[in-house]
Amino acid sequence: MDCYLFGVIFFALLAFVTRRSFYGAAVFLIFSVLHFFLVLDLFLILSKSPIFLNGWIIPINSAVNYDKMVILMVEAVVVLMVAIYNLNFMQRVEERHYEAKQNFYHASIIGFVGAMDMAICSDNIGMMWVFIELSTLLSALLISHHNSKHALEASWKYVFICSIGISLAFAGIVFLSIATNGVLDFSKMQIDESKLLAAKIAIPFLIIGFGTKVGLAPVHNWLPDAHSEAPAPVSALLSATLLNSALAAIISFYGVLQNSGIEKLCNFSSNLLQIMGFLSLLIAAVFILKADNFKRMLAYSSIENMGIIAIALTLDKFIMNTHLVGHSLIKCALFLNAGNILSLYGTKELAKVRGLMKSHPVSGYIWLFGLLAIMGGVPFVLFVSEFFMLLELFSYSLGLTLLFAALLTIIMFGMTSKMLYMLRGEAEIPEDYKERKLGFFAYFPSIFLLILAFVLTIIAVVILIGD
Amino acid sequence: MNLEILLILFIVAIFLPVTAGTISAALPQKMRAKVFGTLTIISGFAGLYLSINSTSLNPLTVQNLSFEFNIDNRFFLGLNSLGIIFFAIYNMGLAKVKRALEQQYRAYYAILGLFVSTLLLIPTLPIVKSLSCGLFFMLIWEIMSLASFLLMIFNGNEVRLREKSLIYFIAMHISAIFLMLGIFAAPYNSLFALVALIAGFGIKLGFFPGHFYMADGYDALPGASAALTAGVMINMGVYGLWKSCLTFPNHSVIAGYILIIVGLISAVYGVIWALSQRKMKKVLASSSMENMGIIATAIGIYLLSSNETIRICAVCGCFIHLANHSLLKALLFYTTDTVKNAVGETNLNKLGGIAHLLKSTMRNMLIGSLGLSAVPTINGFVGKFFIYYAALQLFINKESTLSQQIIGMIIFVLLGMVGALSLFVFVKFYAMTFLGASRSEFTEIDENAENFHTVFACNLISFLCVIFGIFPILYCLIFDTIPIKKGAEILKTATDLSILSISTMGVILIVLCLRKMLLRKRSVVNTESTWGCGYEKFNPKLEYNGDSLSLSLLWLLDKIFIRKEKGIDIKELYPQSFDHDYATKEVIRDGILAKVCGYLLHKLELLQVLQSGVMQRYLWISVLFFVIVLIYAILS
Amino acid sequence: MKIEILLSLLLLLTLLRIAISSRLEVYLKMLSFQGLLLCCLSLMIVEHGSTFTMIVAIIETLLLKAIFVPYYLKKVIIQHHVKREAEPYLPNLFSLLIVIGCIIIGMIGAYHLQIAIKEIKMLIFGVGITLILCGMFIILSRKKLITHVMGFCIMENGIFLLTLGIAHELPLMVSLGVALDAFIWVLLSGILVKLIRIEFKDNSIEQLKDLRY
Amino acid sequence: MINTLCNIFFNILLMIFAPLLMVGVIKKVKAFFARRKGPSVLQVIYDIRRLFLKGEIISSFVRMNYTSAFALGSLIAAGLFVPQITGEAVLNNFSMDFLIFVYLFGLSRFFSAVNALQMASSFEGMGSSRELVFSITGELTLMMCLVSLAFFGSSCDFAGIFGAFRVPSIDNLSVGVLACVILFVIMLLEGCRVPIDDPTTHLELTMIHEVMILDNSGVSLAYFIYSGMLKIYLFSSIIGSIILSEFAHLSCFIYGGLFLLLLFLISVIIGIIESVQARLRMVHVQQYILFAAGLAVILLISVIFVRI
Repeated sequence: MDCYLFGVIFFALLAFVTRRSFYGAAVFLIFSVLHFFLVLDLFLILSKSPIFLNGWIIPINSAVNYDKMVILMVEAVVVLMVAIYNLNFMQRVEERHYEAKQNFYHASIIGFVGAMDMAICSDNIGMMWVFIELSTLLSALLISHHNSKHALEASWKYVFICSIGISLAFAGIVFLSIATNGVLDFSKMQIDESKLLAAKIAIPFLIIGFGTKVGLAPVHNWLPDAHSEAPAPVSALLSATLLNSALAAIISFYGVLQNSGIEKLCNFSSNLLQIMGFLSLLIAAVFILKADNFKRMLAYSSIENMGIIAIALTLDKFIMNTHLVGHSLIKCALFLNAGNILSLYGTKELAKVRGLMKSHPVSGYIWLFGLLAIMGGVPFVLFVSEFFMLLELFSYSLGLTLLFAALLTIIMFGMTSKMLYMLRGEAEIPEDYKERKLGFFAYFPSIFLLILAFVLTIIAVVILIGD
Repeated sequence: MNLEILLILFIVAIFLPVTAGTISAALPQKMRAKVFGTLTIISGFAGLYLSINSTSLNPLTVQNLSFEFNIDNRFFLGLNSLGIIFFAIYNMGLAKVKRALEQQYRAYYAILGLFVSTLLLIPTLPIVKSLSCGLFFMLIWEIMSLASFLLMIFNGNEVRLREKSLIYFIAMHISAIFLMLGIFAAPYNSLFALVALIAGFGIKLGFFPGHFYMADGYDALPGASAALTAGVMINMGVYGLWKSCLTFPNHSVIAGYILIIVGLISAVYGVIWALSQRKMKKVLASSSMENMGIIATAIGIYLLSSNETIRICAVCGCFIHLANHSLLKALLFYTTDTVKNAVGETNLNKLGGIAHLLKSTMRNMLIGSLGLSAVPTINGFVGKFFIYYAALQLFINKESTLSQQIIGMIIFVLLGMVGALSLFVFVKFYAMTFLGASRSEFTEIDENAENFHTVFACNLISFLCVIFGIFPILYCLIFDTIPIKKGAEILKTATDLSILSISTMGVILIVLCLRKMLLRKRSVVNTESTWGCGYEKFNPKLEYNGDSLSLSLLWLLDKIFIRKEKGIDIKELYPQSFDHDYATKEVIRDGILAKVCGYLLHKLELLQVLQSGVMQRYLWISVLFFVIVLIYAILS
Repeated sequence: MKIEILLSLLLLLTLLRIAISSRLEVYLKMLSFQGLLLCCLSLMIVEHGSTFTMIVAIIETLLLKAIFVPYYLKKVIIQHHVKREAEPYLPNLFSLLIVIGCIIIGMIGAYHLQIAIKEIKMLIFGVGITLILCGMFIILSRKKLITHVMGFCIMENGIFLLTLGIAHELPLMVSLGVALDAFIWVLLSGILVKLIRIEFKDNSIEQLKDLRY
Repeated sequence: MINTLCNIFFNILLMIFAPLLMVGVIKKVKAFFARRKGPSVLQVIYDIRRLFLKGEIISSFVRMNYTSAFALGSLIAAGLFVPQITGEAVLNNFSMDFLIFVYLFGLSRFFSAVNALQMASSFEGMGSSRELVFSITGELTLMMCLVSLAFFGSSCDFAGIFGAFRVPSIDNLSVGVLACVILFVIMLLEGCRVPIDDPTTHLELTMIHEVMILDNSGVSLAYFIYSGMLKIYLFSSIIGSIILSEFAHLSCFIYGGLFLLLLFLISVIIGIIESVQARLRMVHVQQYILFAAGLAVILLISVIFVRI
């Protein structure tokens, strides 16, 4: 079990070798099943012996605290669902003429998942940086899978903005190593008072550097392009797991700052996170109203939810975790369903997709309940986290609560109006898409994820009412 | 009744509708209405039974979640279950109606089941007892408003439905935010909590600034579910208002004044708004805004005054008027739905002359209109009578302060005017739908819109209304749950009212027999048409329609109800065709809200320049932000 | 000590040379020369470390930055037979002034940092910061995509210099990872530029503009 | 027991014949002013009797031919609550009976409007629209007047109100005069007499009450005409009870005689107003009623400050 890295490389090469897309998808499915059981096993026996290369990537048990384990679990579930969806996705008509590139696609998707796992689990911030950079590069390949005009432009912007952001983060790591005189492992890191200036400079570098990967406001511009142009399974993976892995870096760094206890550092970092959080809420509110492509609308809602998670990080850990889990599950379901709608209607244009409820009721229902869930609708887990979010914000300051509630209402207004536009009216499907039908596997992942989100609400409510 | 049976009944009442909904969603179309109907009736009767004698179950606590069963909870539970029983009966009849078939899809029943079970659960939930109770209440409350929103989306043929359901959804969201703020602020600052709760429940009840969504919302709800919302869901708003006012006694005077002022404004505005409406359901929605305003004034009087008799009259008036209103409003919504199913038209300007088609619906709608225009013999008058009595006592008795006297007088006078206005509204409502010549040809008229179930439900409700009108004493016996002990005042006024109704009925009967007797020998000739006075042939266009009836009043209130005229400026000398139409602009939604939201969205538009597509500009912005933060980090 | 100063000054010179020229070959030559200088510098500073770290440093700087990356980019340039950087946003004179400004800012920042934190080597840190600033400036001011790639490589060199500047250098695996990522990054962007070249028939930033709302 | 019996007998007897006689007197006074002989006082009774004995012609659109009975029945029921000739109402010590009185008027207005609207003719529609609009401000004024009287008498029924006027004093006089003027204006509005609407004209555009009963004939026409007159009688009985409350302690015969004299006087005043003044334009009617509302506000303020 300790050569997980070699396992990933083996599977990637295996996928690379396969000729037909079905085999590639099958390899990816096997990999995801193994990955799911590995993480499950890890989750059950948290204090197991070190997993990775005898100590270079510091033993798993000490690094993985409660937050990272949650992110890892969510990622495992999402990857499994995406793998199942991928089986069906590869068989679709429009995927035929990308058959040649499928081995690159499957190899890099496996590499991408492996890189993210290692980024989350590694305790050393340097190694975490390396694996995040690796995951960026691999996902750039995935985004440009369809090498249409827009896909290339999106992947170019994605690669460029993220790499610049992450290289700034590396400069931050350099300053951090000055501040903690050389110790770069989260568990053993101690910021000493004498080098306070270095730590203070490291904060903007690191938070804004990794913030670009998380998609927080001023540095979010790559996210809408990348998520809307990538093929459906990739955009689901991107928004559900990649953002979380970058967030793991910020969470652990923020944890180090908090328990270092230096009052100036904590305030500065929490203020910065809150500013970026509220900015991303504002940006999401502005652009959801304007989005005329339903995948971009989902991308902006990812920015919004990442903003909420950033604010929750400064307030209370429990809210952040519930929101993180809820967002990843529901967003993955929505992006997979967006893929379905795209292959049923042939266009991403919001204006051309009408009468979803009449023509394809199953994807219509998933779309309806998914969007209600992502907006914090009742029977889903985001309502609970938003309830407590408002509670914490209210005890923090009334002004912020009202601002938060107002921005959420605007976003809700934008999304419901677009959702209703798509669900109702007469369906005008183009000729060659007329008799399109999608198999069971296309819908099963989204339904399973929404049910999981619903079950989580019941568990969360029972726990909350119990204590 | 020992505890276990009551507990089982409670669980049955809550979970039976949901299971009924899911089962009937699975069944084929014909069976759905019947199965759903029978099961909901059972749960309705279980709720009714619970509301009558479940005092022993009172502090039911599961972990730290508590259900209350004291007097007012049981009253609301009884009212809700009654409304649900009528809905179930009526809905059973819809299976046979052609126009209502396209609403019988699977999801409709699943959502209805959820909606009914929340309606039975909410009356037993405390709101601000503890945080977990607050969370559970908010969860169930949101499910209820979400269910009513979902019912709206699937309604097929409604035009402009998207806009209506969107506004409804946003209004429900804003009220949920107010409620959440109220629940959070309860332990710290009780005045802020009380005001937030009043605002939250106010939007649900349609108090003045929060009423903008109501007319469109109820108009978009399909068929009988509009009756369920207006008849039952609005009571939950009153329940919330009542509970939150009780939990903060030390601010009751301020709350009293707020409720009275807001109640009066929304009563007057609601009834005038009802006059300017054209669709039947919109008229009913704005009239329920008016009645909720009156109930708010009653609660306000109860909170304001310290004198015992005034408090008893006010609270009895409030609860009796609430019961009457939910019965009458449900009756009118069901009859409107029958008219819609029979003729397919609910625009008052296109209806008329269908009395011969729907005989029993006409009779029921007459009783409903009489009731809602608060006329003595039917039960609408009883609740208002008690509220008038409380207001007058507040104005007259010696020890109430000057401000209380003035408030009492203003309430009495304004309620009088509102009474006259609501009479105007319901004369117009009733006459325009049934009487006169039909203003537009109705293509295919569905005979069995008035089948056994629908007519039975309407007859049952109108029978109840007349009985409660003639014997108001029944309220005290059946609804043993009137929250305050029955004072001597109530018994005397109740007997007076029954004498009044009996004497009026008697006199009218005598005059009727006199007419019958006189016309016995004489011939009653039924000629071709009304006396034309100069027109050679009768033409339905000549007839007065709803708008022209209320136009003379709306001219007076030109500033509030701005009218948008269309099709006036004719350019050519001999215009081929010319259609003139006008719509009244609603002062809040089209006026203030439209301006504010327009300004806000315009300001947001300016931010859209950020996403210019050029990568260099993105990098510039992020570098700029990074440098600013860096400088701040170094300097501070 | 003097050699370190000499090498870092040479690095600054390469920057000035890049600012003036508008031909791509000059960019490549300067890039490979910077790689060479970095290799000498790292050898100078890291001499007391274990031999294994020495080998990694040499591989990283000499092999990758000095030889392979410029060679790869030359192949890309020849394929697209684009010789000259078209009209940049800023005339060369202004870009020269801005690069000088970056140098001044870098040095002042390094000086202040050195006062606050004793162990960092002031000069190398300053040159590192300047390299980062100039790399960013080149990306922001040039139109051709390939020049963007080269601008990013200059930023990578700057960051590498920062790691040299601090007293306790990073663990081996991290520096190996950094080198690997920089290399893969260049490869990937080369492939992307080729694909964009096929799709858009022109590789300036103008076409990449229609992903707005 | 005998007292209540004769009370009921006299009240009902008066309710049946007094309105007819009053209108007869009004017609006589108008004829006198126009220097013509005019119809006999009993002519109105003969007209009503003639209508009772005729058959009815009903338009084909009519579905509810019982509306006239409901309209008249509710008015008679309202009459049961008003203290008339014997100083006591048929159903006395009824709490809030003036509110019931007002709302029973509402019930009769409901049915007369419904009766007009079912004829499907533009004239009836016009009349009912005007009737309903004017009734709003009319009811507002009536409510204000009754509330101030209730506050003045600090009780919630007619008996209590008129009890306060027993002891003659300056306050009683001023409040009483103001109340009677307001009630007189409301009577003219409800009964549709001259300043508001001219019963004799046949120009549909200007009529309010008469145009609503344009298509009725026979017994229902008689009922509606009679209900118009009954309204005048009921309001004048209230005015009479206010004025004559000082003489309530006298024996009932003298009180009854004074009451009849007062009825005669009121009908003479109405007749004088009808012959002296022409009908107001339709727009001015609204202002006329609001003038009465202004008076009611003055009454309200004076009553409150008199009591403090």
